[in-house]
Amino acid sequence: MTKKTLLTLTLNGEETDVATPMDATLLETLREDMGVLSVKRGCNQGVCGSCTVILDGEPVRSCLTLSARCKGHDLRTIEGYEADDIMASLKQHLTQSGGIQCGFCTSGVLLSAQTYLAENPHPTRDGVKSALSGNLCRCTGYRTIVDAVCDAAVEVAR
Amino acid sequence: MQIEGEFNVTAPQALVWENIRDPEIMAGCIPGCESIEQIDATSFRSVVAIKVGPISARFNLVVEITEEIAPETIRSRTKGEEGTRASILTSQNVLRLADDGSGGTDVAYAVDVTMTGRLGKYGLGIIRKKADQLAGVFVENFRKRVVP
Amino acid sequence: MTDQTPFVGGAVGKSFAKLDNAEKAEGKALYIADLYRPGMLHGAILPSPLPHARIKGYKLDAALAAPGVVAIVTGDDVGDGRMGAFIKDEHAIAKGKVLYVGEPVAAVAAKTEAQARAACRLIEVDYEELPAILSPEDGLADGAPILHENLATYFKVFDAGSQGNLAARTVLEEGDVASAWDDCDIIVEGEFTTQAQAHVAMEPCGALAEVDAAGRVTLWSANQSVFRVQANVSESLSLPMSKLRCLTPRVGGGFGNKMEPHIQPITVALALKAKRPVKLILSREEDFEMVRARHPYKIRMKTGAKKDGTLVARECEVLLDCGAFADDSPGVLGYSLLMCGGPYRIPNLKAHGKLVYTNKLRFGAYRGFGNPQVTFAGEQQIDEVAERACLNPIEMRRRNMLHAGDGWFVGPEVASSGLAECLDIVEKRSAQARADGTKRNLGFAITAHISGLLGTGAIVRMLEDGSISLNTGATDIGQGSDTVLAQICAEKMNVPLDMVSVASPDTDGSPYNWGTTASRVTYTTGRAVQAAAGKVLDQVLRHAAEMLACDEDELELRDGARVGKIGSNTDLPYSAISARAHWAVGGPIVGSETLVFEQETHDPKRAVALGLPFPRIGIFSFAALAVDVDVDDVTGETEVVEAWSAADVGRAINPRLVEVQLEGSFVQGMGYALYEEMVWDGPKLANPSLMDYKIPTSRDVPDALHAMIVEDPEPTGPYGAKGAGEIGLNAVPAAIANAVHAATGFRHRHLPLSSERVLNGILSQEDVA
Amino acid sequence: MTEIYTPKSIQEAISFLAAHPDARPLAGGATLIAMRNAGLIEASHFVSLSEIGELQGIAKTGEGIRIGAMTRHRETAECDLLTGSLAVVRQAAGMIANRPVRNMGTMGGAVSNADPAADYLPALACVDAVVTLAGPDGQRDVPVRTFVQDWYETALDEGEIVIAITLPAPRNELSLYRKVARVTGDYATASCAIAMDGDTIRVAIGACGPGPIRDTEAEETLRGHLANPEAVTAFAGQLAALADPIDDVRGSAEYRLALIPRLIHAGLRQMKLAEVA
Repeated sequence: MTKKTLLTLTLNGEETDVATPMDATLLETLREDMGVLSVKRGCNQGVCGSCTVILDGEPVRSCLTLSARCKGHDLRTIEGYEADDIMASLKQHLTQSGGIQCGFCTSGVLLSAQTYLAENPHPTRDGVKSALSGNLCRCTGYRTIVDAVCDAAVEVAR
Repeated sequence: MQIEGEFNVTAPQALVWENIRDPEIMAGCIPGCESIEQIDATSFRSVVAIKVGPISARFNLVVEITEEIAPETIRSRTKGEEGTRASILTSQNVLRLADDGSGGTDVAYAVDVTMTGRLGKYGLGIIRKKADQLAGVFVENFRKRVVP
Repeated sequence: MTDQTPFVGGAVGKSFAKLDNAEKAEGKALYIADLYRPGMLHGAILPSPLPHARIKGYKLDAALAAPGVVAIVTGDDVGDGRMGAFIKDEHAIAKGKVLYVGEPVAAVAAKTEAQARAACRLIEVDYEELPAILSPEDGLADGAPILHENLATYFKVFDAGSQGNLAARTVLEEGDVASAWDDCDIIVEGEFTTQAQAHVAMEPCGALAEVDAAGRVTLWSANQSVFRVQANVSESLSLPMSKLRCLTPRVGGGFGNKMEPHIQPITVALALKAKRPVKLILSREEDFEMVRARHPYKIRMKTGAKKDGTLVARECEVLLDCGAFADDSPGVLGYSLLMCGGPYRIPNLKAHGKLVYTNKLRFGAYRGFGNPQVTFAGEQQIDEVAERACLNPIEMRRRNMLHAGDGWFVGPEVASSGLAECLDIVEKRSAQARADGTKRNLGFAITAHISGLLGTGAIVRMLEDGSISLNTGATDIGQGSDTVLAQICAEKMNVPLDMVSVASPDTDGSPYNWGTTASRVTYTTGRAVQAAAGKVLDQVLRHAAEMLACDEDELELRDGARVGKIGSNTDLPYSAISARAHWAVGGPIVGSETLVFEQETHDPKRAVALGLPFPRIGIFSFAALAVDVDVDDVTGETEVVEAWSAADVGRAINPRLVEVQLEGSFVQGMGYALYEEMVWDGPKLANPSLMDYKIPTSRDVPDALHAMIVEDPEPTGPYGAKGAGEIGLNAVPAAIANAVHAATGFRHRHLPLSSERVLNGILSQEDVA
Repeated sequence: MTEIYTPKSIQEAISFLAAHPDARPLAGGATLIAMRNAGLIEASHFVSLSEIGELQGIAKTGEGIRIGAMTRHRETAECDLLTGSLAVVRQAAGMIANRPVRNMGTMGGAVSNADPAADYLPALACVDAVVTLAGPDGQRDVPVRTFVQDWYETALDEGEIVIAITLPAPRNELSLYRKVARVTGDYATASCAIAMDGDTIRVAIGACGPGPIRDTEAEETLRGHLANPEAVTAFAGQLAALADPIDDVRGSAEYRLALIPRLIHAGLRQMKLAEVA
């Protein structure tokens, strides 16, 4: 079996020890060694965005990030936003707006949107589209997703 | 992927033919060629290393001459793989010599390369340019070696 | 978490949030790649490096000895079984021959995916290379090498006229086209080509197979039909269907890529040999190179009309690249020819074409199924005729369009058509000026699509507490069929939506359903759901009549899942009725319905039809599309500024889900029209990655994308509903081409309308001016 | 299995690379890890540069602005030091891929990879930026214009890494980066970095050859003739003559050549308009 090394990662606020191959990507470590399945492998080349995670508050590609470089950094996946009101509003609006179809891109979309709204409580529609241009979706045609993020921003800002 | 070109060598056709048929000389001219050895009358084994930006690959090639009409035409087929068969390269090659009427020789080459596996994924536009560049280096080396 | 629109009786017509949305928003939805079984191995595939070669032998010992390797499967392990939707021409894995670069030649099961992939590279295959066919023309040339030498012996679902490299031919004719040209004042003619498009569902294909002690196989896979998976795996591995159970995880989009088999047969073969569960998930590159894509078309079309623009005749001849295996191609050929006249009255129409095997990836089902290709040609010629007849594009279409009661080409009856209303809406809305007052460049196109096709079923059970369990075997690939079918059931049963649970498709427990494809599930499976629920109601009313000692026609359904006596306030909850049935009288209440679409396509009195792949195809939806573009005359880049897509879907069971189908398919069609192209360098795909094959991002989509629903109820449809899944894509390339013509004056007959082609169009106009 | 080594100083990184010929420097990882995932490269070690302080940040220096090699595209895209003649670098940074990749990718990584269709090199060439390299034999500066020597080949010697890119102080003049690409975030089919320079312009063309194409003599001959379209067309012709574009899925060589004059004229018009407004 491939040689694994011990790594301490802070995932969703919890320090976790995980045994994972030294040169594993964060996507492989999360899915295969930590059982976090909300992060998806759509292309493994950093283009589709279904593997997006939040590293130190910024959306990054977990398929292009080495786990070994995440020691001591703050790592968040969708599971880490249970108590976050921006995320709650985003989930609610995305569910209602028709912004979720097959769902394979949804976790990545929500993480990118949450980070963007946290920084831009009053976003422009163009700003939202730029924030999401790294999350490919083939089912919705994007309008319903952008609407949901804009509506959530209005609701949270109230 | 087709790669074609021609060049002139200020040396008589017979001499050019002789050099082309000599593996040792060819090994010295082909950029990145680390070794060449004759397997039988019509085939050679050669190791050629090429580097395309961050990617470097060492190919174990077998070149088999399929048709030879001295001193003007050589058809050959190359088959090779790289490392643990990460990339597989096959090519049909044609080389034609012609007397340029003033004591020199026009050499025309046409190579049809198919590359699969990891190197095949790389942008073909770049590999074509790389191939042209390598051909240029070959011509320079060959001229230095052949022209007295 | 989901706030259901408050139930006020009637689940149909309401935009409920999809039942699966909450789970997906939480990141808890499990797709094929997320499933694990005890002792599970990981699979990987060795692709063919050559386009056409005989397989002389395999050297497997190095790979078998590689770390973690448990089993290797090659052509020698899969028997002689052949699968194929129309022509049974395909083994589970390459056997005897390889027919395209990337075709699976061998597969390895190992402890980790990395080990399996490394071991694949150690497999040596002894090939005897054969000359490759890389275009349909080469395939038909005499003396061309034959891909499928024993094509004649293959089982064919219909009279395809297959021989040599000709996989199928179809000839359809109505009226007398040859002599009709003489009555035409206006004749336009053109040659069109369209490119191969990749589905790029966000989820790459994958499967997980497991064999139990009795040798029975359980197979999960990314699919659009568990029954097509069952049929294809059984046929290719000569495995009795009773020995194979097919199940469905969440599916990450399909668009046609997952309707027919991908690597399910190989995964089952690996599991059988390894005697352990095996999961095989394709990489994005493999999904591009190994599975299937939209058919590139060569189209020669000629349209004739009177001076006043009245259409007289059209001839359409197509040549299709089939790729290495027939797959759904004969269907695409036949369907595109059936639709090539468009939703118009054309008295003389001839449509004929050929489908030719080549040493390339199989081309197969893709949203629109050939209709977008022929519409790209047809709707531009309608504009060309309009120009010559001094009609505006809307007037030309209004004058010639088909109406309810007309017959479609070759014979099927058009019972409902809201096309006129669609066209009016699109005309009115696109006539409004742009917000910034700049000039619009408008392109129009209209289209029709079928829904119907083949068999389906539904089982509705009333549980002890009166709630309802619905089981239809229709795979929800994200479009929301679970929710729509539950709404139809809830409507019929007069219960709130959340009283209906939907079973996941399972060949062991679900009734047969041909598949989630051809815009058919709402219409075809919806009819079965409505009928099955009706049978449950009959039993409920019979019980209630006995319990309330009255006649059934004195009863009425009341809100809150109750049956009451008309004019009195005594009533019974379904739970009481169900309890009686379960414990005392009659037995548990179950209603089931199966049906197959029976209306004949071909009316021999109207038309000649040779090689028609769909004898009973379906009923018709209609749509009109207007697109406003800006073309950057420095670079040729085309930007879609605004678009109006109006579709007659009979009845929108869930309006928002219909809108999302229209918007999602518009954007997928826009990518197809402007820049999505699979490019081959000789036999090899040159851009099998998302780095080099680009699809629209959120920034490449106009904000002003208006999806509008028109409802002209279909008499045979559940609550009048008919299909909506593909119609939003068919007209997009044509409408964009017409809009680019409005902007630049150049008529583009070759897809995609890349910035290079559009700039060349602009420059050639400058030379002319 | 690739080992990961995380030095804290440039010197440590360089001596490790010298001692391990099959090791590779790892900057943001956006490109290198993508290639490794695709099986295109292998390495005995990745030398992670992410914890070397000297490579971080953008700062004013005596003669200009120093951008540390590990500066993320996002920082460059939001840096308000990059104004006037340097705005072109900021715009180029903002057009790379998408936000998550801009959070990872670095200027040093992008410059070292020297992808012919990437966004930075034309912008940096247009502003006469200088790349600072560090290796076993110490540090040296190489102008960006001559940094790329062939397809994917740069002035970097074995064991050398890029440690900074230095831009001259911004001039209070307009500059513009224009990229032709199929969709947002795609590599460029062709690109044009253009900066006003008094009565001439500095232009670098991207994605039309191994590296950015610039001709300072032609820029001088154009001086004073900006208003004369033929002079601008002749100038563009000089650049096109130096171009060596490929045919690929993004466009043909002819198309790329045709775009060069059109992008220059359009860039001039846009900056003239901006100047007048």
